Amino acid sequence: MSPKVGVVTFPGSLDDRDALRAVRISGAEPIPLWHKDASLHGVDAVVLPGGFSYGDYLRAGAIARFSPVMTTIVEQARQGLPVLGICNGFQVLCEAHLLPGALARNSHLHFRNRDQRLRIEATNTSWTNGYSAGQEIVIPVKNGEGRYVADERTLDELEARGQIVARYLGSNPNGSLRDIAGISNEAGNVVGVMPHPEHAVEALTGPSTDGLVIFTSVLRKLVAA
Amino acid sequence: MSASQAPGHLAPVLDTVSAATNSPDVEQPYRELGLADDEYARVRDILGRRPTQTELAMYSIMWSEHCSYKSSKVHLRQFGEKAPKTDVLLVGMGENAGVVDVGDGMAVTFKVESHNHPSYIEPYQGAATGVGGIVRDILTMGARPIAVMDPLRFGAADHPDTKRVVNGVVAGIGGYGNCLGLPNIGGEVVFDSSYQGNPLVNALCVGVMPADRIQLSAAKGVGNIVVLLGATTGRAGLGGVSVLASASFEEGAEDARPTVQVGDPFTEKLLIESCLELFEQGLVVGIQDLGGAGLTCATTETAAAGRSGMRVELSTVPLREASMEPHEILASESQERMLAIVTPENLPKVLAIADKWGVLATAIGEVTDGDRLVITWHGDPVVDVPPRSLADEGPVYHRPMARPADQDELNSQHAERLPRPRTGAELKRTLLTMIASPNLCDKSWITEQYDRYVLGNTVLAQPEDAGVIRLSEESYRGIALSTDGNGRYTKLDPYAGAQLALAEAYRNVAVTGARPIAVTNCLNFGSPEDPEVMWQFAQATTGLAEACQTLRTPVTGGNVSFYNQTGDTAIHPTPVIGVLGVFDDVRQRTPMGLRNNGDVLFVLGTNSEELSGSEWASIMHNHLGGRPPRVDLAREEALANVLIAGAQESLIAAAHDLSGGGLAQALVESCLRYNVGARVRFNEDAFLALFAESTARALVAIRPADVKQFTKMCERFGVRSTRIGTVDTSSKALEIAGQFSVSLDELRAAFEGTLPALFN
Amino acid sequence: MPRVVVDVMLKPEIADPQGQAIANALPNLGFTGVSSVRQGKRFELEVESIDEAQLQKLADTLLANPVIETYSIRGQA
Amino acid sequence: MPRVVVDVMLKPEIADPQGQAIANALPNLGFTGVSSVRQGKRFELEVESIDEAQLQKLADTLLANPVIETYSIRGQA
Ligand SMILES: Nc1ncnc2c1ncn2[C@@H]1O[C@H](COP(=O)(O)OP(=O)(O)O)[C@@H](O)[C@H]1O
Ligand SMILES: [Mg+2]
Repeated sequence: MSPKVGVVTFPGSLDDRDALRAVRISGAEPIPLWHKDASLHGVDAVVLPGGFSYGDYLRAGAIARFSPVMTTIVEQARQGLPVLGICNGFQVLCEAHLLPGALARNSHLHFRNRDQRLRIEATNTSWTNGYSAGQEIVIPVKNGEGRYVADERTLDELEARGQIVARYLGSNPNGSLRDIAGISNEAGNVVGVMPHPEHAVEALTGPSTDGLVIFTSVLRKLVAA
Repeated sequence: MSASQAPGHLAPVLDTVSAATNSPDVEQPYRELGLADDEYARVRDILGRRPTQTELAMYSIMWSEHCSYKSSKVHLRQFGEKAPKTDVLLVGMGENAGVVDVGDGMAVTFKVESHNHPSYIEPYQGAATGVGGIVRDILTMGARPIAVMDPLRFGAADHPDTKRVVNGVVAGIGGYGNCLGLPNIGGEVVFDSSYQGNPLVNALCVGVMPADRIQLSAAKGVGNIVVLLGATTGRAGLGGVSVLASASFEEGAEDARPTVQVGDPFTEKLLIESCLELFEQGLVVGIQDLGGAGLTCATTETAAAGRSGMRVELSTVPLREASMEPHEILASESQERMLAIVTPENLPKVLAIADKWGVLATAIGEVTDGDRLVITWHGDPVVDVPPRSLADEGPVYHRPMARPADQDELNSQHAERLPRPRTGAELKRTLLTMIASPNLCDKSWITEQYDRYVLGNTVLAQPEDAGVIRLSEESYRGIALSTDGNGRYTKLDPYAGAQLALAEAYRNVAVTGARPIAVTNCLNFGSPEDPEVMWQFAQATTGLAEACQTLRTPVTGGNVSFYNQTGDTAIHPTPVIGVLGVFDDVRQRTPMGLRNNGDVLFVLGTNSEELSGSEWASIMHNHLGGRPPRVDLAREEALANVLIAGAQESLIAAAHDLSGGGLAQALVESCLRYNVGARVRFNEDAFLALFAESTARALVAIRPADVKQFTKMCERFGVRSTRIGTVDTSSKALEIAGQFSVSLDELRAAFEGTLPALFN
Repeated sequence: MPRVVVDVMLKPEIADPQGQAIANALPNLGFTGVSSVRQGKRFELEVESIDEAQLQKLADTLLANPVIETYSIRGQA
Repeated sequence: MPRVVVDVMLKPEIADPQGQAIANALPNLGFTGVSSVRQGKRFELEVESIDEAQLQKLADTLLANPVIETYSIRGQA
């Protein structure tokens, strides 16, 4: 039986179907999860997808982090459940304090959607173990509040502990500090990325298939475990 | 204005049906509400008494130009009368949007609509709610909305007010569409001073559904329940009917009455998901979105379509402000609302699904026997009308028409007489100036503000010729969409201009390899009360209807926007035409960018000395005159056949249509797409080869091994192919033999710098 | 340096989806007793010297959109 | 019904591009004498009954993100 990867739908989630598709293409079994349901239905890993949960009206991710499903996810993430937050999902993870720092309004104040070059900085996480260290990839970025911010000490710690998972190459699309595109928690099971790997899993619809490795990485991790 | 200045003269208490019967002589402010004397007389005639205040408001809205199409109806009829017979049309004009059969049991619905005037007053919200409105139109048909497009027209790029409008409109379209999770797959951006005080913000939405699950608006089945879904109802967009405000408004509160709507895309997203679940479970008898004219329009149209009666208790409508009066509730244009007709047995399920998504749902009435729409306010009837008199039997005008007095003069000023660049250096300078002009430059400063990836089915989007969407992950069936419109061509010749817009959209779809099958349109014109505008309108609709007949692509729906003018001057007549095409297998799509070294470049079609109305004349000489390029629909069709067959047989490595800016523009765009150079040589006059805008042409790149087969295919379809050069992946330059060579870096700097410099 | 605060709120009759979304979420988050929320903007300006009229104009043209918003200006210690 | 106002501002060390954009635009529009602008949020709550502690928690967990923002709560007539 292939591992089950859950994808949470909050009100206003948009890339949930895309994340489910990416999970399926990677070879895992995709399981839709609903924000009001505290049960994770036995999934082996969870994806918090992109979108505008609750319209992003207060702050991106601010309201979603209070949903019943998040209470369970926070608990289990602390015990090692692999959790990936993409874009809005990353914002939810920061709001839920599973990851340090916060995502603020883009420095140029516009929503920006472009194909972005990234460098994978950490390959020891549950979600990036299939990349080679320093690998350059291209996946779409699309956000209005994607500027990663944290105080200097936190940033230094992230660097020192190898928790910076990916950085923007070329022009920084949102003014993120230290060009940070993604980070992990100390244990490496919780990862947040601003760009969208689920939009780069098929040659027909993506700028590359570089994003697929995120989803096969967790599969590898789960099968090995 | 007497009514608003002296509200006291209106009946101070609730103007019920019985009050109206008993006080036939009360003076009513129908003129302030936009009703003509004879229209008011007709209302009295229909009702056999004077209308109540609420009824008066309803007639004034439903018989307005916007809702009744009273000036355009006689012309729009041609789209039906001249419609080509095709078996793909499942729902034609008349419903909220047309529906076409695309095969594999799927149906597609699409439509373009305008939100021009609100977008000038408050660009962000005007544009945002424009997207919201067209998305609900598509949802109403039973479809899941799957993409949007945004044809835009702004005033002069360097005018001080343009930045405000551009920034607001683009942020509003992105803000709403991105938050709804709909990829933006294309559109247009045109700057012209004729749109200075009247930008055009058109929005297109496309949706897909199982072909056997089309929803219609008819309210049928006596005893069925009328359910209002979505946002609460507020005093938004009351517009004209605010003159009816009674004493409940304090002195001077007039200005405070908002005409501006604030969009709430989050609520719309939930509304979409809940409605789709209702459709999937077969819980809906009829459904209608609330757009212009709000509940007035939704109740009368559903009842009229169902040939039923309806009873609504207005006090059940959830309000934002408790003090709202019946006519305000009925006229409110609060966004993000839908009206569903459901059976009493299904009502609990419907309410439960709405609750699951956090959507407000309220039973506000029921379908009744007979043909009266009766609306009560705390039990008292304030409306008792035959719904069809509002929805279907509005006034119809044959407005006077006159060919513009200066039309001959305009047509005699041929651009072919203007001085042209003579040397290679002059040609190069012309090229660099043109690609940097606001109308021809790179639009990614705008399109990067839109999500193109969400839903994961976008195969092609900006800057490709058409947006292409995969409909099925099993069969790979797909669609392509393009919108086009050229106000300058249409100004020079409205009949030809509308046909040229259709031809360009058709060509853009065909270039990707899709087979064009259906058309939507948004007709943006000046005032219908101006006979010269009316002439333009009549010419354009006839031109479009006849071209659709020839190309066998029926018009499935659309929208008319009149009264677009800056001061007293009408905009250039601007029909925006959207064409839908289908792919049996979307993996066969042809992209626009040059990629492989040594591919052979051909121009398909025939060029001639056609410069009037061109980008060259406009940009280099600020000139508009003469006659637009010749329309040749037979050649367009032949060209499309080559492009479609070529895609299906995988013979075409890249293709890009030729339109504004001519071959020069197409070469630059095709080279810059993947930063690949080309070497080109002309046997004809280089200036005309580069900048003339003859139609029915495309640039294609063919692998050397396929050249023979490809040129044979062109001959078979009767399309002329002229070999003009080769792709050169190492040169990083565009070289025009004997004239000039320009590096891709220089081209890119010119092409990409303009919009950021203007609008950041 | 003196500080000026400009508060900008949507006009009461204009829908405020942001405030509404927060208000709707509160009960689920365990907060009761709040009957409505409206969300606006707060600007803090450090001014060297600016006269009342200029400030008014600034608020009216740049900080607030008078089509849908109202503002109020306050000096602050 | 009593009204409570919660003001939320970005911490001074967090860059505020919105405020910055306004500050940058000022000289071009003829406004001089403003040396800095910061943009934050203002929430107006109508409360039926809510105790101080609840309110504090509401501001601290929902209305503001203390990682990057500060807030202040005020009652209003
Ligand atoms: N407002 C817009 N929104 C989305 N896409 C746009 C917009 N304006 C232009 N585009 C896209 O930019 C590309 C170039 O536009 P244009 O030159 O007008 O194309 P064409 O000449 O082929 O009609 C197309 O892919 C078009 O869809
Ligand atoms: Mg094109």
